[in-house]
Amino acid sequence: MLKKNHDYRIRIAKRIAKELTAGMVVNLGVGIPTLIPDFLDPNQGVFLQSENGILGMGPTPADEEIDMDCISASKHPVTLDLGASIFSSSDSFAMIRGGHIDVAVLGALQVSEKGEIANWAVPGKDILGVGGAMDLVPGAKKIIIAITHLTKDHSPKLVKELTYPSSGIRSAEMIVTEKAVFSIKDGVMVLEEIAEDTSLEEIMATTEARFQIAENLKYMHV
Amino acid sequence: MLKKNHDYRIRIAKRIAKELTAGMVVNLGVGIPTLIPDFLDPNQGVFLQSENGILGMGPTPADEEIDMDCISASKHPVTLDLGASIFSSSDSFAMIRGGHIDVAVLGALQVSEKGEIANWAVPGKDILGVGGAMDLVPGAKKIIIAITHLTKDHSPKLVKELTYPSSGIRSAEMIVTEKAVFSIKDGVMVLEEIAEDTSLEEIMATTEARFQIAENLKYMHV
Amino acid sequence: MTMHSITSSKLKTPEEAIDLIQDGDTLLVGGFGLCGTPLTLIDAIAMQTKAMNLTVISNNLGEAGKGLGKLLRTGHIKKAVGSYFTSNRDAVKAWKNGELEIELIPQGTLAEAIRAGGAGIAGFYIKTGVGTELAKGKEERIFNGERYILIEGITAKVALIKAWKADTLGNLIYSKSARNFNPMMATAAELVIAEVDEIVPVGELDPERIVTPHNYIDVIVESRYEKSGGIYVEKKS
Amino acid sequence: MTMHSITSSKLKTPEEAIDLIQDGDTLLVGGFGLCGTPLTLIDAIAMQTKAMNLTVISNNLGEAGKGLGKLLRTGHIKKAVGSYFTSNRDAVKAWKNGELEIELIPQGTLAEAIRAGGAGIAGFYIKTGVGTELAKGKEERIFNGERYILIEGITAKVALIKAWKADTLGNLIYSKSARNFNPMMATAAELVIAEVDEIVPVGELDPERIVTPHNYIDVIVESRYEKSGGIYVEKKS
Repeated sequence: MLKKNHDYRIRIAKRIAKELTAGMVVNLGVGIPTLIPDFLDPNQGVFLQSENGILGMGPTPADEEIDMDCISASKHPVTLDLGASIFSSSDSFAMIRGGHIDVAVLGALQVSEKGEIANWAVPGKDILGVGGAMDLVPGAKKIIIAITHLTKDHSPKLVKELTYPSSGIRSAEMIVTEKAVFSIKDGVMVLEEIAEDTSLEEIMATTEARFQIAENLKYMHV
Repeated sequence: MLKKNHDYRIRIAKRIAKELTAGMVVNLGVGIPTLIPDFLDPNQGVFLQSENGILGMGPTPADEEIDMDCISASKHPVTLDLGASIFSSSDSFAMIRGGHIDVAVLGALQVSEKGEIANWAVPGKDILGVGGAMDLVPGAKKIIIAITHLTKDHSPKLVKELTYPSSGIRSAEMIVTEKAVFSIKDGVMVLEEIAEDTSLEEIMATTEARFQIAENLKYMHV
Repeated sequence: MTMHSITSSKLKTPEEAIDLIQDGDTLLVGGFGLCGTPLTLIDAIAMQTKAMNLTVISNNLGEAGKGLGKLLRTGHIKKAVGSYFTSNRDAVKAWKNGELEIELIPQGTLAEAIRAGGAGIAGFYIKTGVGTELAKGKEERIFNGERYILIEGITAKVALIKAWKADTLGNLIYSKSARNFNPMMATAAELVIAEVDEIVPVGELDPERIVTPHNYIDVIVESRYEKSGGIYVEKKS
Repeated sequence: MTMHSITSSKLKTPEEAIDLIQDGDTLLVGGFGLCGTPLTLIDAIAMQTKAMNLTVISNNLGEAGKGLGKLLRTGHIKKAVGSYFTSNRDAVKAWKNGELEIELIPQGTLAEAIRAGGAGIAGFYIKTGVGTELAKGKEERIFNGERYILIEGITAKVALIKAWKADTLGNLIYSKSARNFNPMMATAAELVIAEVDEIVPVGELDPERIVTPHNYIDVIVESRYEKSGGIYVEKKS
């Protein structure tokens, strides 16, 4: 089951990697999004922004090249790609809030059928961290949600209305799970792609959010 | 008369130079304040801030070393002192507004008896320039006004109330003219020093602003 | 598109770049006087008549006949927003003749409003101008017992900026006080065109020395000016 | 005082520097996790008992027992203001036990509020947090048809920051992502203490590469840590 969950996360990361094209500036949130760099071709021309002050974040260094002055927002050592630049946290979030990030890929706890995101707090539990997600939600030009279709106890994460605290009034444009790809257009969730190992029936049974089905519904290829 | 006026301006600049001590960060406005650097000892340890983005502005370069990428706020070529730094206009005014300038020396058209400053516009004339003076007025820790005692047509510049447009609600702490040095304490103008070539009677006759006389009134030495 | 095609896709001639400007557009233009001003881009605007009626947001309007002062003479500028226009006597004349609208903003307020515009900040409260004629019509508010006024962020359709060096991705570094308004303006427009003295390969600029990251820059143009005796003069072609 | 005495007057030992902090002070502390954190200054705080009951404004509280996490264990911290405390399990425990007050601010809002505090900006309007629990009690306002909330600037009595190199005047440069919150914090406190890996003569730092000009810095302290295998470890004395 753990293995299966890992495979699902990889599938989600791979699918989203295909959305990222040359010249895009992309911020990857914690969780599944951190798996995406492994599936980006170095020639794909994607620039990773890290909110702690890097544009052009590169892969994990070899052990002997680790420099803990150069870390990702997940606090892991990283390298700098050619053409990278360094800036302060205020300049970094000026870039984020000001609309200069093309895509933010974020994890989430829940997404509503209108695309609203809950990704920082669980009701009734301690709320001791918010990080940069709430800045990315209104700031990025496009938001892609990377999310497993169900919670650990098999409840739907795609819900009619958020029951978890919202991360903002701005909706995601795209949701990728191991079962399906959805778009959100004018506040309506649309099923765009379906994984080969599931069925429309299964997606309907595991999705609380109401969604339309795209006329040209496709298989999800990774 | 022009020669005399020039001598007066030099006297004012020299007197103010003596106020500037080691470690101070000083912004010099247009007009008389621009004469002050000539009277600063390089070992005096004063750091000149220029609002177009320099801390540590140095003297005018030799002709063959002019670089018009390196200018003062008066748009004259300057050099960089050892330890100088370069920053953007927004960072420069963040420094100014945020209270990180020890002294601003400003010219003025009028100063009220409470120390209010008018230094950007003449009533009834075109108002087409304000520059950075209005930012320096609330921002600097201490404001010294460098001003000839009378206008060209022999009217007092130190007045009861401003008749020219105000540069802000913040008062100057010190006013230096060719005749006298005044301080402003708790909204009251105090005559602190008097030039050797004038008299208390002359100062009273040429000053509309009401002022007290310091107990230890001194001669103005330059 | 590959990395190589990204790195060359931003390079344009001054004329190609200026062709992206429309009649009536609002332009942020970098510089303090003539220092750090995109002279080549200004020349290219002067030579065309498609984009007239421009609103120019810049600290000054250059000098008479120089820098933005050139566009005043060619009649391209409808309105100027900035802090100090007195140093260009043409501007004073044009304003008196009703040929030029002017909006005056304190220099630091202008700089911060442009930064705010680029940083997703709709407005901010500062002390500058409180109690003056320039605060008229602006909301006043007390914070910690002191008076502040509300300034709204500034953005524009186009920014024309000047840097020293660009790499082919569009990362920029500036030269001394020619930095001035350029870094903020690079963040606050839909279309940002950077005129630079020199274009270098990616990797040549120190990541810690880069002032403007490449994602702010849409178009890179090589300057037709060069320094001679420390002063910018047109290159001999 | 001559230029030479200025340039040496800012240098202090960690203990002399920390002695300037008073009981109950509010401290801005630089760093993102342990990256760019003034570890030596934190050690010096941990070793004294004069300045307790501290309010610490920092993105995180380090890790359990490390960085600011050390001061949590020694009982120096009364309240923490920052964006993410979940990564230090001690912080979670202390909060549950009522031993630690916590105020949560989105990371970008925190960064911008500190910049504002240092830049004479009393408050500013942003979209971050609109419609969320963290906007409760905050003024909401519409600009151009969109919802924004008002955030007030943050200042503190003391800032403890970490840079890579200082010259003896106090000009600072940082190392890679260890820059993070440090440059803003340097502008937003009455007393700014900079811990640096290396102190160099005036003139050695490129004026264009300096991130924090010297007038922001009151005290310079040399770090008692050094990098070994890319990780900061205590120097062998």
